[in-house]
Amino acid sequence: PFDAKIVMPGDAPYASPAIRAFARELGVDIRQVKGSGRGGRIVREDVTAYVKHALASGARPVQGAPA
Amino acid sequence: MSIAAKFEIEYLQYLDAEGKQVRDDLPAFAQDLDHMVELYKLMMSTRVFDAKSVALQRTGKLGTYASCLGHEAAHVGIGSAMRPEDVLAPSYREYGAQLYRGVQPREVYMYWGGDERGNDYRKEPARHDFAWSVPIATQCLHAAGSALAFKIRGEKRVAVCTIGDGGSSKGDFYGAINIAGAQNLPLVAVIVNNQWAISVPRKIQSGAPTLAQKGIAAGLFSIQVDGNDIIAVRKAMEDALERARSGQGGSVLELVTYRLGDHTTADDARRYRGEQEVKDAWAREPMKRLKHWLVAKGAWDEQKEEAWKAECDDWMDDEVNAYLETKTQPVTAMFDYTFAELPADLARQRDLALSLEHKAH
Amino acid sequence: MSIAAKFEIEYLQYLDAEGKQVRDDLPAFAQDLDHMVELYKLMMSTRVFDAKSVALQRTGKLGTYASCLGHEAAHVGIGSAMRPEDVLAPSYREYGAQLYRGVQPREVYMYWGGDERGNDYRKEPARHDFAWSVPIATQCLHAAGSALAFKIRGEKRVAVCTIGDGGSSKGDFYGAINIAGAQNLPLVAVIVNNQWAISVPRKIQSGAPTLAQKGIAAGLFSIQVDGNDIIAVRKAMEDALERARSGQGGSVLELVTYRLGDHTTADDARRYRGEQEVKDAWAREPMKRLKHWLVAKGAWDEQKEEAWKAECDDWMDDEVNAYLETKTQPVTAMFDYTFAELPADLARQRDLALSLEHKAH
Amino acid sequence: MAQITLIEAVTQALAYEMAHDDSVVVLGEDVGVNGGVFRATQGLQQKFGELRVLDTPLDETTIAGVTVGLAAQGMKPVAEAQFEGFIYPMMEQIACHAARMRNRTRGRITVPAVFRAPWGGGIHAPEHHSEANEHLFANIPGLRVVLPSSPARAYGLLLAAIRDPDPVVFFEPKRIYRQYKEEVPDDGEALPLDVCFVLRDGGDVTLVTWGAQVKECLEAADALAEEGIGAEVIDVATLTPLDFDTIAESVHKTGRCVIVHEAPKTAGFGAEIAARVAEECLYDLLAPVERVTGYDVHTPLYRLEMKQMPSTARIVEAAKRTLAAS
Amino acid sequence: MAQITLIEAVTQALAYEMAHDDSVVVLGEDVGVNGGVFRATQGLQQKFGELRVLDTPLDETTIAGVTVGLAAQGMKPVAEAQFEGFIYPMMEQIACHAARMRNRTRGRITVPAVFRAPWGGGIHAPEHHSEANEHLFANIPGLRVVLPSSPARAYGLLLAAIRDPDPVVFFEPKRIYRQYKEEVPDDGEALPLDVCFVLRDGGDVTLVTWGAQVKECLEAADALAEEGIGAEVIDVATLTPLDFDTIAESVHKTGRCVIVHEAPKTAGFGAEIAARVAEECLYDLLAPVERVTGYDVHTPLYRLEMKQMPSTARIVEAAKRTLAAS
Ligand SMILES: Cc1ncc(C[n+]2csc(CCOP(=O)(O)OP(=O)(O)O)c2C)c(N)n1
Ligand SMILES: Cc1ncc(C[n+]2csc(CCOP(=O)(O)OP(=O)(O)O)c2C)c(N)n1
Ligand SMILES: [Mg+2]
Ligand SMILES: [Mg+2]
Ligand SMILES: [Mg+2]
Repeated sequence: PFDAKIVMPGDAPYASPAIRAFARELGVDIRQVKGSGRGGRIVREDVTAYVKHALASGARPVQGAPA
Repeated sequence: MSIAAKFEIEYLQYLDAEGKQVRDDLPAFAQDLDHMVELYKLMMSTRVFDAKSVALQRTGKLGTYASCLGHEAAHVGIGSAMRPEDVLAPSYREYGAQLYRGVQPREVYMYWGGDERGNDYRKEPARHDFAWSVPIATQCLHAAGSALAFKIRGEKRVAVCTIGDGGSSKGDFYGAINIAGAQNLPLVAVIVNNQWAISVPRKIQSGAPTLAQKGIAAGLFSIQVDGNDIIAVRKAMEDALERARSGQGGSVLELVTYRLGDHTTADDARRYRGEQEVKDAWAREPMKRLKHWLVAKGAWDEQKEEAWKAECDDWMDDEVNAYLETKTQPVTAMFDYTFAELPADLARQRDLALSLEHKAH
Repeated sequence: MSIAAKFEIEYLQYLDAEGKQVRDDLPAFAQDLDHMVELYKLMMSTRVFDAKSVALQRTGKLGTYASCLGHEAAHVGIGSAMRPEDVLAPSYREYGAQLYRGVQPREVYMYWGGDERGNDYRKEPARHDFAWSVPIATQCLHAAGSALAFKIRGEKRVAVCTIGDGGSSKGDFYGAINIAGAQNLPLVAVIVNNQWAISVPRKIQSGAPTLAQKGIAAGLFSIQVDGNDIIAVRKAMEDALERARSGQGGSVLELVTYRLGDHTTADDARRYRGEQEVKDAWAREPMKRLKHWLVAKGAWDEQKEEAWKAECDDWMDDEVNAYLETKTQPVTAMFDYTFAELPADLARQRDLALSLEHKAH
Repeated sequence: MAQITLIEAVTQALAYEMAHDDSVVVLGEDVGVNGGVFRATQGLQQKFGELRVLDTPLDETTIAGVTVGLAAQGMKPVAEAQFEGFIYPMMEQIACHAARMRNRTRGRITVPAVFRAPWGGGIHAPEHHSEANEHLFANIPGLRVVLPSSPARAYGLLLAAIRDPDPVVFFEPKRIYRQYKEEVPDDGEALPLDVCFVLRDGGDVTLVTWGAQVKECLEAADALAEEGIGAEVIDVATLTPLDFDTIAESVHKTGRCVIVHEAPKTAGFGAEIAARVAEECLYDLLAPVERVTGYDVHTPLYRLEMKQMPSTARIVEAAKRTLAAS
Repeated sequence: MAQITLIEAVTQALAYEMAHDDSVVVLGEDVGVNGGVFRATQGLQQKFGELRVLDTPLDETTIAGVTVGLAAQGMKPVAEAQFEGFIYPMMEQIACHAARMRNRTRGRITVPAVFRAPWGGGIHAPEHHSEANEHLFANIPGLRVVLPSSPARAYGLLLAAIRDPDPVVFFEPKRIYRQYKEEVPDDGEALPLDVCFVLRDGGDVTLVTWGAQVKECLEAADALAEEGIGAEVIDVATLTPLDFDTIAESVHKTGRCVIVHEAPKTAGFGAEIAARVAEECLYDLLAPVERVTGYDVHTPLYRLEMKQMPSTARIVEAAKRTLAAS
């Protein structure tokens, strides 16, 4: 049976698939990441910065263990 | 007026529509009555085979089928004149020639029954002949290429292609006879003029009074033959094969016959041709005249006819059974003959197809 | 022996290699000496034009060019026999016919000079003729299709195609004459047999003793003509055009001539043919014989010859200048004739190309 | 107003345009008395005469070249290749002349011709009668490739193709020639040749297809809907010049793209659409593009024919894969 | 060991194989005394006789069909189309017979033939002498399409093509026929027909190309290196069956893919590679795939010919765009 959570239309974050995959690996909800690239695109550094910032602030960026 | 070149197209006939012999100079093979009976028998088995195919199609056991009704003299004449080492490149309805060369009815059924294994003729010499060729006239060039191979290797073999009146309009036919003329190839190109290309009649297929004269364009020996007279067909074929074999070059034969049936079982000829024309053609059909002639010579009678028909029926029943018992190929068969070795990508697709099969079962 | 069909191919010649008249029955046009002088003059301007083209190529001002040296009688004979309303579908070297119909030398230069505008003939009747056709023999079918359009619309016009000895081997040529025969189309198919197809000699192009006889395959009127004798060419063309125009069907003409030059400026014929053959061919070339004949009739002399040559030179100088002054098309030209209206995607590509141009400048 | 099949819509369009434009002529093998082997030209010769509905000799090269010649003389020829498998001998005339004449002559000569052919597999026909080879024409500049998938689109697009001033290769999915009927008013209204048709809206995944596979895609969309997945179905129909904008818009919305076609996968036209997605919609993509296509093998004879084609089940699975991926 | 050009490498491979295998024959227009219009078959007729090096009548359909016939009889014919622009009349024989005979007959008859043709633009030739139409053959199952870009690859791949038991379409980029020389030992060593060639390593962007454009890609890689960008250059060379693994590995490493080819963009073979990337390497991608190709127009006559082709500058720009994107 099919049970994937469907990402809603329009939710697609402005990031390349590789960056989204990278974020997924780190357990980052990429929708929380702010993009610094051209036109607000999320780049790798944004994801790592987000993780660093989250760890530093003691928050838990990780939603769950990476699959 | 200065004349650069002159040509004549001979018309060859031994037996008229009634089976009356119109020439005295019977060729040697025709003086051998046993042999003529053999030819008659094969013509009849071809006809029985053909009727069986149509019946199989009508009962949903065969796909579209192209009948050879009325072409028995032409086809058996071609097949019986060839030597085993020669090569035949047929189009799609020359069963009479093919059965002579070892194609089995079950193979014909498999082919029209949607199974490629029908093209994998098991018996020699058919096994080294070409398979049925659907793209019209393309097979003529395969024959020309084969003839070129024989010339290059110095083999005394001849390549024979058959082509319809319609097909003789296609560039491939012209290309084949042209290179045969230019390179003096052992090619015999046989136009089986059955008056129709599906619904297109002979007269709007070409403005030439004979189709034989197409050979003149290539500088080939060209002759028109009564294609319902097996003696004439066989004789013209023997001569052409002998010329080719002995290095005297290629020939174009026009065999004038008639397609008594529909183009294929998917066709309905009543849409485009009159009943009278077909009736008239039945009066000229090839079996009757040969039978009359053989009966007059005391070589054949009704009893033999009935006995042989029964034998044919039995044979075809066996063949039909063999066909019906053959299991459909596995899904992998569509991958396995694409290349000599399966490329990596294709192997993955094959696996996918196989997994879908397993799911389905 | 029963004969189904008989054929003869006539060979037509009025002037022999020396310009001696070999027949008394001069056609009407040839009795008009002023007209014959006109034809001679066009043959000469064609030759001057051709030499100029080769010179342009040799000095890097033209790309590859296909010379017509030696074909002047054939080409001018074709062009001058046609009516304005007829249509010409040439291959690539029939300048003599095209100049007669209004193609300008500058257009020829532009075409071989790498500019499509050379195909946009500005003057009638050339403007409704086909452009040069590089894919061998394909133009024969364009002529057949044009002839069919004329038949459908009931127009008394004729389509003329030219084709080489080599090209007459290609299926398209056969297809064109075949449908012309089958549908009684007003088509005149002219085989310009100059003995060579690049390096392939006539004798291995076809096993037929004449190329004219290819017309027999299609049931067309067929004739072989001395292609270096403009009277014969013009006469055969007039007759063929008249037959076609009056509904009597198509014709195949073989004009026997010789390619005195290389195949194109990219070719070196010394690689594959002997000097003696070319020398012999020069003895039969088309200008000399017509000149001798005109001089003998008192219609031409050396003074006129020199004067006309000078005029031709001037003409060609003007044409060359016009050509050299023409600016290369903008980069957008490669997009603008792809469709009647530029599709959106292509418009974006056009913008890209344009922006790259601006960057480069 | 009658309900008609796709093949009847073809006939209706031909008859309409022949009645309204004298320059339209039909030519091919068996198109006359016989009305074509599929009856696409049924009744036309009786109505418009032998001059305008011409049975040609059996040579596709001849048909194509004569078509170019007719068009160059201002006619609007509609030529038929009896099956898509017999279109190869037309390629030189289509690629080197029909598609190029305008460009070659700077617009002096044009070729407003249509080359029709029944297309694709699935009717249990013999060899060479069941191919999908539309991509052969898709890389030829100056040519339109059209492939309708319903009676109404067949009617409207064929009218447009005939009227278009440039050459059109018009493939007709023979598997659905008689699959169903719909009302197609014989009003002479053409459809545009430069837009894709969005046949069904959906927000989760975009199914891009054409020809007979439209049916399987719509079925797949139904099946997906039952599981709560919204599939948008786009019928490309006018393959080239391609209207990619409609596809891009959909992928922007759904983030997922499944391309479905009957032809073999490698270098099929689906590749072009996937490529455009990878170039222009990358940031929209939530999952890898999927192609559900014929395998890279020759169409088998009829016993295995349907196994070579994309099935509804394969499409559903692929769509679900795209959903599972993101 | 001599330094030879690409065209000389073709001749060398033909001569080697003809000397070692009696069944190899060469046929085409002007391949005999003249040695081919580009001299690819120079000297072969003198060496191997008129039977094995045959000047055919001028009909490409004839050449292709006779080639199928020869191959079916156990010969290994190498047929020449004089230019890629004249290959169209060969398509029916290649698609319907050469590529299918093995499948049709369940392996009873095979067609171990090579169809050679000079390919592509850039030599200031007339119309139809300067096309890039390799994609025409890329969707045909059972066929290999090969397109070498150096003397050594021309030699090794042509030997492999002749020896391969299946038909091969072998395109030779005529623009670089005589561009440079390199040492090519005449040792009869064939190259594999199922791998791409990585010509240059680089970690930032993958340039995928074939044919004459390999040169521009290598130049672009040089230019990029000067700016500190590492470009990996892959010469696909054996287009089909495609070795995508090599490309995938590179894109996995670089995350960026620029595909470069001379043919028009739409439905060119680049589309297939982009499609595979979108299907199989999506999560590697840091930037949209780029295609730098010929425009969707007919190759212009020679004045504008080079403007239609991908230039080094266009490639460099595209590569930089992929870097800027991520
Ligand atoms: C290239 C090609 N075009 C069209 C067809 C469809 N077709 C099959 S048989 C046929 C008519 C053939 O007529 P003819 O050559 O006279 O042979 P016959 O069937 O009468 O034996 C046609 C048009 C085909 N098989 N191949
Ligand atoms: C279809 C095609 N094949 C090959 C060529 C290359 N080619 C150009 S001219 C030529 C020889 C033509 O010879 P012929 O028909 O005798 O005409 P000629 O050049 O002698 O006037 C060849 C092979 C071509 N242009 N088109
Ligand atoms: Mg027939
Ligand atoms: Mg010539
Ligand atoms: Mg139109």
